[in-house]
Amino acid sequence: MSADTPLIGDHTMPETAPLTDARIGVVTFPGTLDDRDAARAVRLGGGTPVSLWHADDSLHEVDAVILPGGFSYGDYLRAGAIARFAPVMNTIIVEAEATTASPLPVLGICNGFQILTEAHLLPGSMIKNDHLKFICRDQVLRVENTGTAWTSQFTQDELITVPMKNQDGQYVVDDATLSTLEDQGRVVFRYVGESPNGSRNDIAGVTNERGNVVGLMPHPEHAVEAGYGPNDATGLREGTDGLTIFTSVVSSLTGGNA
Amino acid sequence: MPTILVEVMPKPEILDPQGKAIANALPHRGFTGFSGVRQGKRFELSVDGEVTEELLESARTAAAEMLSNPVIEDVVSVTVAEDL
Amino acid sequence: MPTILVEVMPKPEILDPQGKAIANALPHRGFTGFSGVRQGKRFELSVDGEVTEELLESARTAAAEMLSNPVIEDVVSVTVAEDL
Amino acid sequence: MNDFNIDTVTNAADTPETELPWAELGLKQDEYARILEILGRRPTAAELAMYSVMWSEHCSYKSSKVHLRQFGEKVTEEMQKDLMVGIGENAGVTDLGDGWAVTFKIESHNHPSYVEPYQGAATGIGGIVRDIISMGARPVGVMDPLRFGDIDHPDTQRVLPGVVAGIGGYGNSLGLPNVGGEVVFDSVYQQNPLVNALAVGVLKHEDLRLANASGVGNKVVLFGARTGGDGIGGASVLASESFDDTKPSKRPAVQVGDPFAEKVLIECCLELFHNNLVEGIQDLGAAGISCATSELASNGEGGMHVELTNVLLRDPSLTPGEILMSESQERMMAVVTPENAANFEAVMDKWGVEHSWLGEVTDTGRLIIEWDGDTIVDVDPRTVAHDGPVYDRPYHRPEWQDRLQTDTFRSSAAGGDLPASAEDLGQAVVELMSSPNMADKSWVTDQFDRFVGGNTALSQPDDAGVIRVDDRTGLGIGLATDCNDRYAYLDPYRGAQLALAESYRNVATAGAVPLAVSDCLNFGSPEDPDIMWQFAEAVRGLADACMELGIPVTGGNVSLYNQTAGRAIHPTPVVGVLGKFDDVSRRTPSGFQRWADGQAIYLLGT
Ligand SMILES: Nc1ncnc2c1ncn2[C@@H]1O[C@H](COP(=O)(O)OP(=O)(O)O)[C@@H](O)[C@H]1O
Repeated sequence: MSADTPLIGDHTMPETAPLTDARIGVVTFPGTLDDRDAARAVRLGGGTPVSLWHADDSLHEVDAVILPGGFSYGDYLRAGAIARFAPVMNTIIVEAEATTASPLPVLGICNGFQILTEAHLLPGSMIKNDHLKFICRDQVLRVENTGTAWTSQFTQDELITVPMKNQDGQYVVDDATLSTLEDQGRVVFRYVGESPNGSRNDIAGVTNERGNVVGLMPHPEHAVEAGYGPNDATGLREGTDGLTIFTSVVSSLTGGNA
Repeated sequence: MPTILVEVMPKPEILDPQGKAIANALPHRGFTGFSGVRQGKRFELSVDGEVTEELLESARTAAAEMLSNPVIEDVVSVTVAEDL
Repeated sequence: MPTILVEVMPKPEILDPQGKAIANALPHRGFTGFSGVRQGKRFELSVDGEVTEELLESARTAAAEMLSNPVIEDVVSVTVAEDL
Repeated sequence: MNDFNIDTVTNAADTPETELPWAELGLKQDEYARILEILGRRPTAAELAMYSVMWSEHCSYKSSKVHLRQFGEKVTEEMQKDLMVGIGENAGVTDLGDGWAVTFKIESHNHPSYVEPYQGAATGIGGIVRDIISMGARPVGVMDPLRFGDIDHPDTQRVLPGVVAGIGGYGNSLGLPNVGGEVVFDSVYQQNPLVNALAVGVLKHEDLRLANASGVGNKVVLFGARTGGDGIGGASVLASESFDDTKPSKRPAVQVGDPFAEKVLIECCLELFHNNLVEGIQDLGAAGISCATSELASNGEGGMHVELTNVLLRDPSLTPGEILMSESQERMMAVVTPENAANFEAVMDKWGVEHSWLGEVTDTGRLIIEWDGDTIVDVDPRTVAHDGPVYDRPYHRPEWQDRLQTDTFRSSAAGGDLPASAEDLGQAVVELMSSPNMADKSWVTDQFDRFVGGNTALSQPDDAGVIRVDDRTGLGIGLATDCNDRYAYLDPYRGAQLALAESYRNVATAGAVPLAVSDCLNFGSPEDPDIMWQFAEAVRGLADACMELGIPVTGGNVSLYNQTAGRAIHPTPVVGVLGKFDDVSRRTPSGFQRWADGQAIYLLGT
């Protein structure tokens, strides 16, 4: 399988006709790294990636938004702290919190998750890994909530393997919120096996109350193409478990017809 | 040039992995007598003119909204230091 | 519990990318009036008993040798705060 | 504006008797005499600053040049058929086919990493990545061949964590997958760790950019980070341009990297290339503006006129000479046509990158630098950039070389007691496998992002890194770096060849066709004839082997003076080989795969 995401030049507008009417925005902040990867994953998942620029407050009528990984503004103050104030975030916050029947689905991956917590769209926060190091490894996760737009095609408690790579990945949250998250089934992904970073209750990803905003630390967009993903049971770098995130949202947006 | 100092610390109930690592390392280097360490941040905001009450208020707001994350951190102090 | 505060800042002549990023971001949020920002560290060393001169000296040494990187940072102050 | 006295060209002509601190700036007596001869007067303080940094070993390759020429001479036409840009530019460029090209290079940041491990290693990555950008390429990967003292030596324990964190901290923040490297421990590297960094980038043929200032009337622009006092600590004699007072100057001994600024610089440069907005471009590394202006000018129309007060400063107390020498990171210099200036500024604004217009390209054959209207530099840029001193330093085979070669393990006491039983052999294997040099390196490599970009087909623990270049076709590259310093110590000629052979094999066994070589030659002091012999032999060996294998050296780096208190490192010619895949999905991993149950095993070769 191949996807058309050139390394050079303008990847912002797809050259091909949209595959579906699922238009998914991928935001680029200064310092964002995984925007091309996320756009590729959207395309492989059957959607149409639309590049969104941090300084532009318009979402260009996308149906969902991904805040990809990276080190926005160097993560210098705190991971995601400065990006959270970008003009595009103001609009995303409004749309994600809209009281309409279907508020904007938003996925934050790694730095994107950190931005969502800084923006208070998701509870808790991320601090340095307990071992204080950057860690890059294949990570097994359990999908514990299949009710979100981003996880609808997983089966409950499915185990998936995706890469994880971060320095500030330790999820912290106060006791009361933690019980709420657990009670309401809002832990979407949980680390399986030895904790990679000391996160409370091994939480790898959570959702908001309405289930439209999801954040997770590991990188599903790096597990969408055989040959370039994590190792899994089928072979070296063959893992494509992350793809289901992207097919899920496309399917949700197109009424299950993708 | 006057400077406004903003000091931010991790909330007491939040884990502080950096502070913990330092606390563990201190005795190995012969520094005993400290029962715990916490690591926070210190910001120096330099001001070209005079530090008006308005500017100080603006620094307080910046400290609360941007320089700290209220979920995990407390702003310990916002003060003026004339002599830096 | 008495606490020894150690404050560390990047040396003035050294590039401070963190401070720079913050300084650039502040005006976008309407925080004007600050001509520069530098970001340093603040450590709280807690002491179980009394802060003896000896312990303070030990804190000073730890500040110089462990809590700061003398190549790029200065220890700005080592003080006792009784009331934290 | 400043409290130093400006030493103008007029002033220099009027005050020939003024003593200049040329020795403190590292110039030799005869080198200084040569500068006087070139200029026909004493240099100004600013000119002295430029010559001293540009004629340093690091920038001028004065001790190594006579040997490195072999890389350009021992070549066949066949070897050069894919070569688009050879040695001499910031990095060599090789055709990959399909309109794609690839550029790669290794550099050392050894000493800075010893002084301040984190920042030294970080800025090492930053520097090599800017070399790649300046060719018009998108950086797509890094590698890091590292060498440290004994694993349990305090020096190693101080240096290693910082170096590894620095490489990760900078490279990870740039979004460049780390696809390989080396971690070697040997006591010879105590106090002289080797931190080499390789970067690779890809470009479309039409995006190729060179470091030359062509087009009279085109504008010269400096962009990226502001200029600070970085890297001129040793040259603080320049703090007063008149050299007549002893004003203490606060100049940082080390540089701090800003990976965020560099990431933005990458994207911003790619947008400039894509929109065809720059005529020539040069990164600022060692020797900063001195290097960029003199190289751009001498590679182009031959002249440039610059107003130095236009440089945006981080530290307003810098003197003109210091500004010219500053090694502040994350800066680039470009040549832009007047018609493109507005569009250029729009790209800068979009990415939030600061820039300042410094001057323009002329055809005078002179590099003229002014300070607030007064001329402080008036030189032929070639004399600064290209006509530096060249030394054919004496060298001879060390008298101890024979003894070294006959001192074999078998002739030692331990050598008489070789493991004989199956049990002893088993024990020996375990011992070998658990030695730090053989053991699993994931404790290092797990601190590096190998996934970013989504194009990494192989990285650790494989023998070569493999990166896809084109999503549509699977066109890609394989890369490896290798060197066994102990072989090189025993026989530098063969050792360098073995380094190449190993790297070549690693790329070939991954399934790529080897195309090009980049090397990082780490040695002791060239002023020691024994060491100079090691260097000469290693270069000769590498050049001969490249001929034999039919692949050219497209660039590299020389790091000399890796010695402390008379104790030199082993000669360490690190060799990187780059190969091409028509389709990276055909890559072959190394080692027996747990998924390959039931496959047959063959042993090839002798
Ligand atoms: N400093 C490093 N940075 C990145 N990768 C490294 C580094 N050191 C070793 N590696 C990678 O780890 C793997 C194992 O290294 P090593 O044990 O040296 O292998 P070998 O002995 O087969 O060359 C290789 O894929 C190598 O590229």
